[in-house]
Amino acid sequence: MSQPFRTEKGGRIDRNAPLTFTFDGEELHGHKGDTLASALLANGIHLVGRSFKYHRPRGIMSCGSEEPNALVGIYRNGDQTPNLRATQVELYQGLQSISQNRFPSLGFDVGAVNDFMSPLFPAGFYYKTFMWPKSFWDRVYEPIIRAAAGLGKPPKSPDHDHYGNLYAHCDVLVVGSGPSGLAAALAAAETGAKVILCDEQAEFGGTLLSESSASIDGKDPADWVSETIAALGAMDNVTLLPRTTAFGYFAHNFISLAERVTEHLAEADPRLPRERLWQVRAKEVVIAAGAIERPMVFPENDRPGILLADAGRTYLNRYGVKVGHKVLVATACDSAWQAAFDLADHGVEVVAIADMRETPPENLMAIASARGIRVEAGCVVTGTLGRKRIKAALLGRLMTSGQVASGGQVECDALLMSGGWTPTVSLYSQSRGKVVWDADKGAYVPGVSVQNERSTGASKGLYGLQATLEDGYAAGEEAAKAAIGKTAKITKVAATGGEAGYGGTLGALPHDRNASRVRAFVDYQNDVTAKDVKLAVREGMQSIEHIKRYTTTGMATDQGRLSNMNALQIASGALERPMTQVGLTTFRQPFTPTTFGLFAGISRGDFFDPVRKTPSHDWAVENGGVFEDVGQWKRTWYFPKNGEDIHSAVTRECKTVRDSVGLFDASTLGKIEVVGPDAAEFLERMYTNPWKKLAPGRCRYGLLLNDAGFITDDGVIGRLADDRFHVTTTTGGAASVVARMEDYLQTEWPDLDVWITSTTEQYAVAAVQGPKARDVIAPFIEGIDLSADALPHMSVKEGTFCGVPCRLFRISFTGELGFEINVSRRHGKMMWETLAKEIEKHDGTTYGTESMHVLRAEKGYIIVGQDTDGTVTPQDAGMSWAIGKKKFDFVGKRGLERPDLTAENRPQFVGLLTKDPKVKLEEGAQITVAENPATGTSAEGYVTSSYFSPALDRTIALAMVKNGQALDGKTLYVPMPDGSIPVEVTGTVFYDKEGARINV
Amino acid sequence: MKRYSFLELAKNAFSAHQNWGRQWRAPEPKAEYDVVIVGAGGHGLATAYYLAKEHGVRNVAVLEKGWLGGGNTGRNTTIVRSNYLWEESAALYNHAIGLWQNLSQELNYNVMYSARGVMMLAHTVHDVQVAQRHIHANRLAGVQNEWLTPEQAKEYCPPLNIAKNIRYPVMGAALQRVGGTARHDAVAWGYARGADDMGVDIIQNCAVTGIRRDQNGAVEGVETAKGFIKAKKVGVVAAGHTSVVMDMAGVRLPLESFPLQALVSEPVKPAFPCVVMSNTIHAYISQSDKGELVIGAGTDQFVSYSQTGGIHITNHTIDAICELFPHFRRMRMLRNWGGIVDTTPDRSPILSKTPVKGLYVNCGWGTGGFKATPGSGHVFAHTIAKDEPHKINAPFTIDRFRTGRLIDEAAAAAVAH
Amino acid sequence: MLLIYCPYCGVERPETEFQCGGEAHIARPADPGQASEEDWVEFLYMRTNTKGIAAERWRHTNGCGRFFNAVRDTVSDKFLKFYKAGETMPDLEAIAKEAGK
Amino acid sequence: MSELLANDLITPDAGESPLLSLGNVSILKGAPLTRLSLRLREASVKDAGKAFGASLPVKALTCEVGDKRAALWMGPDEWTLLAPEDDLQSVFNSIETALKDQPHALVDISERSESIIVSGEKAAWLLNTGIFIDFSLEAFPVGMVTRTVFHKSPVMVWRTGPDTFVVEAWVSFMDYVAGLLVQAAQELQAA
Repeated sequence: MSQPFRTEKGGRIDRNAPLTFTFDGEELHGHKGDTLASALLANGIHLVGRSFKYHRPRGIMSCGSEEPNALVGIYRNGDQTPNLRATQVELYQGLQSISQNRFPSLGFDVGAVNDFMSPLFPAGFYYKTFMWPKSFWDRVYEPIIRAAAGLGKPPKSPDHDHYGNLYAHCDVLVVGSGPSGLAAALAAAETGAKVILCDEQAEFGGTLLSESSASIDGKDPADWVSETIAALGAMDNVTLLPRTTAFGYFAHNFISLAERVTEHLAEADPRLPRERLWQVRAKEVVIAAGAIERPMVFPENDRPGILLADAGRTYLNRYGVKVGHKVLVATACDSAWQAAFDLADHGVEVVAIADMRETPPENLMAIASARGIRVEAGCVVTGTLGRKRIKAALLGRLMTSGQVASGGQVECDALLMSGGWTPTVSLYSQSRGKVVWDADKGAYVPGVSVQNERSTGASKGLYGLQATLEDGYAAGEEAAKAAIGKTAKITKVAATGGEAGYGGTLGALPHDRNASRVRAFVDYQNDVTAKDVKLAVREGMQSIEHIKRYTTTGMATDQGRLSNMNALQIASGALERPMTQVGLTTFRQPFTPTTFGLFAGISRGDFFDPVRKTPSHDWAVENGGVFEDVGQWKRTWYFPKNGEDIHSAVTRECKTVRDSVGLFDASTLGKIEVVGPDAAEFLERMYTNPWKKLAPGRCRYGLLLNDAGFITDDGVIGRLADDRFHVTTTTGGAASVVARMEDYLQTEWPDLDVWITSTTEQYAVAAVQGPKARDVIAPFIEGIDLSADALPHMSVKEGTFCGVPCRLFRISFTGELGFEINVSRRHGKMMWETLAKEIEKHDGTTYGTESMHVLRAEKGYIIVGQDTDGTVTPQDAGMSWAIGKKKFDFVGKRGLERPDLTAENRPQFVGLLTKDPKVKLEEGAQITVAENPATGTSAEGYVTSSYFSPALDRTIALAMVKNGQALDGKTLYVPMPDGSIPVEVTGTVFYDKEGARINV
Repeated sequence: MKRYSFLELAKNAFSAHQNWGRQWRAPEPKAEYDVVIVGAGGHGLATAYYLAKEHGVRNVAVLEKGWLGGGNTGRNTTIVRSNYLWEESAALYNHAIGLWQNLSQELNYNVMYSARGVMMLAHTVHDVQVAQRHIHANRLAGVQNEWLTPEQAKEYCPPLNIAKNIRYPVMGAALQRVGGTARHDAVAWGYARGADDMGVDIIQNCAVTGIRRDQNGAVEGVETAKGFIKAKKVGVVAAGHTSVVMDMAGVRLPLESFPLQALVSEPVKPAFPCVVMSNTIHAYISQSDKGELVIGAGTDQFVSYSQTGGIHITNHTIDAICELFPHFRRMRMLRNWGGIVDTTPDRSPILSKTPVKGLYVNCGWGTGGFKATPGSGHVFAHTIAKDEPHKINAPFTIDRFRTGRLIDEAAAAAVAH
Repeated sequence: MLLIYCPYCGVERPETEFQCGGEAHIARPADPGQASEEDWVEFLYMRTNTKGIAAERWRHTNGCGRFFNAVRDTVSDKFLKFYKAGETMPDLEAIAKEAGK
Repeated sequence: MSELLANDLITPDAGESPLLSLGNVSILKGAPLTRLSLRLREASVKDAGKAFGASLPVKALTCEVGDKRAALWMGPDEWTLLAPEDDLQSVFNSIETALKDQPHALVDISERSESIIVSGEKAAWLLNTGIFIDFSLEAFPVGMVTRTVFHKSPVMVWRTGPDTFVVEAWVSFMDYVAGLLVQAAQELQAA
């Protein structure tokens, strides 16, 4: 249980709750309340990963979500999740973690050879080589590069966890729960406003949880946090969301949050989601995201054991972990001194504070002196020693000349550094606000608000407890006032202490080393050095965006939160332009890497998209039906019997329909009820056909174009009464036809007294087709005379089916005597089962969409979307007859008159018969005049539909062929990889050309 | 121009890389050019490159309002393929494929064209029909494209879920083996370096604010943030902002600009060997050489120049990806961004002369312009130099919308029945 | 996901309830037969594609079903006005001025 | 549920077992109903209401409830009329008769959709797992009715009590809607 770097006491960990975990297989111990990072450090483990490019040993550097180095894989539920930050992973009993990007082991990584060859691999080196021989890129270079790149290994198995979603509205969303965030939440909540407070950490409080030298309301800041959270938690109008990252700020004050629900638990109830996506519409937002400390860019600043100063302090005060036994503190500002003092107070040897400033503040000097800490003022770190852990640091004395004089070597096992603080402006930037340079603060801070948000506290560069609390209260009040127009009196507390985040340094630090030999890292994870940035500038990259892309600085998984400011300063120096003129890269969502599963949410499996089923669905399942997806619908494709394949099933189904009778579920076809005095006039304007003279009780095939003149939909339309039409559409077109009708009705012809209502799902539709169709339905229909005279082809009547009301259409999509019975949806199952039983008596069959396609093709009926493709006019489709010639206007009429639509040589709808009746053409196959066309020959057309026709006992095909209608009887060719297939151009009707069968 | 090579790299290592020259200059604009190209994206830079290289027109300026390659060139998912349906399209994109194959060597800049194959999934009977039609048409046109069964698709792309019981099972795929990806920035930079070397002035941070025309209506030059620049010919290649720029010359276009989003995951070790696209469930994915999964989303439904999009679009893209590749559900999104795509009614580009003498336009690539970069630049350079289109881009006129002679790639995949 | 005010429902709703219908106030020629080629291509395809303040159509498809119009800044995506179908096009320049553009 | 709006009309389907029954939320299938879509112009609103038995609300997103009747505002010229299952013909005929000379469209949509009744303390929370509407009582009071979207399905939501919502979806979408609601509620059972 030895944790050599654990303090005797203190910290917020639960010392009574010891935990066991593993790292690269080694069993280690920690406590409840630890992160993986703090527990590793407690065990003296700094080396946790290898860098991206040079495979350099890297250690834990920070204590938050900005961590660039300590990315690990975590095993859970039998699989591994890569690239998790050890600084964010909460420790639980049995946690299994592994290091990444190393082979064979973290300690001995062959990839580290890259580090020795690094002179060959400056920024952008890959653009300059790997080009010869040409074929080697795909086969040799790229595979090697790909294998070397990447961080962790991807998961190997599907994710068994699930993810939740919640849409939420609030008056005030507060992001971050440090002093300013808590104050803002309090101030807003007191007004009665609905407040959501979220924080990415497990515990609320932010920096207050590691604050040792301050007090709020006379209390330890951590105690004030507990009281405040308790008070907020007791209010109905407040929602507290710990472990919740606000990762995206979108238009119209839409903020997305990722709540981690179970990942911190050793065993989670499987009913809980792993993570939950909160999609929040906030009237007002308070961004209290704090600031993060900046690394210092000195040579070899990346050794394990080198941490940010505040991280060292947080590990000590919050987690009870000493980052080392002999610690050097390097800084350019005040805040790091407190880390040194706290460490000294816990008995850690602080070997020195090296402050770049010639004269650090006297009060700090005095405290240091009281603790016996050596202070090296005007001193900078110029290098470090040690490979897998820092052993010593080189100091340099800054001279007035700008030169650096050697300042000797200091032994140490940890180095804490602080280059100053950078406000976290990511969310503000995502809200599309433009940051502005604040020279006093030495930082980019939020400028004018573009959306309803304001930043507060350190996220706008404000430091010190009293000031941030006051600012937080004000931000909360302002937000609540803006959201709900109310204010409230609240008791504001006073505070003392808190870190001063002002000052610091930017960019590469001066040193006395051989510049061409040493590397000072700017972007740790992507191994970008100060030299790389300078090289990019030398090569002509002037925009910061170019520098970023060329060097990859800022493109690692921390999105440059640690590196951007230093890179900018180095670029600014190299370009000899003020930093503010170099530009800034944009922060993108997500703020921190966010699980794909969270975005996908519940959309998986059968809930990926609604599965729409027809009333015959269950029957079809029970009877072995095979389904196809048509839009969201499941339609029965064919009904195989006794192990039939699709071909035999379809052949049997088609034959049976022609010989006796078949039953088909047509429920998915779109249905629209068009009602009102102007119903006929409206259809007259929408469809190509004339409608006004259609008598009630009769039907007509309708063709719908777009205003460009191309066919978009079709269907049979029945007139039920003078002012009532029953319109059918294609299955896929149902929604879009309604939408287009509404569009014309509402915006072009609002004066028409007509309304449209979708009734697709009101009715179940059974198509009974075949010579015996009448016999099949007759026993069940009442109130309708089924005789050919009373109910001729293309007519509709209302009556009952088995006693329930029905609309009976006599129509046919097979060329046989046919009926389509519409009953209300609830009776659809009854109707289907009744008819399915009845057809058996007539040796009939149920049939699916495939047979439907074959049967209609034998008759040359088009299927919109298969035989047409959005480029086909009625004339092309051989359907000039469907156009009402005398009509003043209809949708598409003017479009049809455009030059190319009336041109010669347009593709036209024809039939094709292969010379060999057994050869079935492939749908989509191209048609040429030449038997063996040269590559690049323009096709004369293509096969739109192709089937084996049981009725003809041969294959048939439909096609679009240039000028095809004039080519009747001519031979064309369908060139295939294994030879050309000769075909004869025919009419489109293959079966019962006179149409006698339909009129019986 | 210093040639790039491994040897050169090694040599420079000894001088700590202090001696690499600029890849391109940062010139101030001259008073007059033979040709001004508006927009220093991949297409604009390629146009300038081929004007100089193949037509000897070297007195050329490329004006860029921001930084070169900063528009859609630097924001897309870098897919390269040519298996389009109509012979006009196939010819155009295949022309590009031909140029892609030698582009690194041509430019002496590794653009990392990686012919790892582009697989387009079919999920329904209708998808299969559409895919087959493409394959047949492509074969006749000499464009490589082949049909894979679900099992073959899985063999080509092992992470693919071909289970029969998923919501939209994979029924097969069309594979173009010469399709793949390339490094987007490198394309812009390589063309910039090559064009610059031949004397082309690339002028960044120089927004065009007006197009000046003489009394006969012909182009005289452009007003810019850096003053008036005279030019007899102006080629507008300002994807996303084409309507805005062309409006300066009073030319109306059938364009709408939509936000298009893309995203990458955190980098991981090789997990995805090719490019997979699915039109039915709206997603496309590949893995970059750096290890990031690169994923494309659909467009938002409204015109916008905000370069941002809605999260619901992203959600739908990722749910589709996770359905096809369930292993990736635990992967994490690193970065999500948006571009602006000019979209034409027939989803094919316009590469054309305009009613204004001396004004040429290259636009309307929608979501798929990157793949055409070399071909587009090549034929557009021809169009400008000769004042008449190359035979490949001759059909891609503005006038086709009047006559109805569309090249309708969207309609051909139309869903119905 | 935009937040859109429906002037018929009188509430703001998420974009997923709506369908965008593109540029507003493009009238279909009253007598298409008399429309020239140019008129028709203008109606069918030509769009201003404004960068800045523009009027566009929306339909509250998963709501009241009505088409209405909105004025939006296509750079910031901020809505500046919503109005019912059939109402005359507002003065976009005045709206722009008011919005400080 | 006696204090609920339209409780003489909206009842659970006696033949169906609850889809979900937790302490703080339950989902019941609604019994069949007569549903009519009525479209007309402003001038006919009064007559239509009289004939129906509940006046047609003209305020957006509201309802008017009468004896075994409810009229729901769906759009400025669109109402959904609810009545007991058996009253279909009589209601249809009386409206048709009353509006004989006025332009209108009356269409039977009784079976186009199905309803579920989601009630309990966590009802609003549960709906918010898929619907992006603020269901606080101030923003969405009892009686408010609207069409909206639940994940990828269009739905109609009608608040009939502080903790009770009627959710309707087209029949073929109901498995999706109800299935997801039941799934989302599972975590409420977790510790």
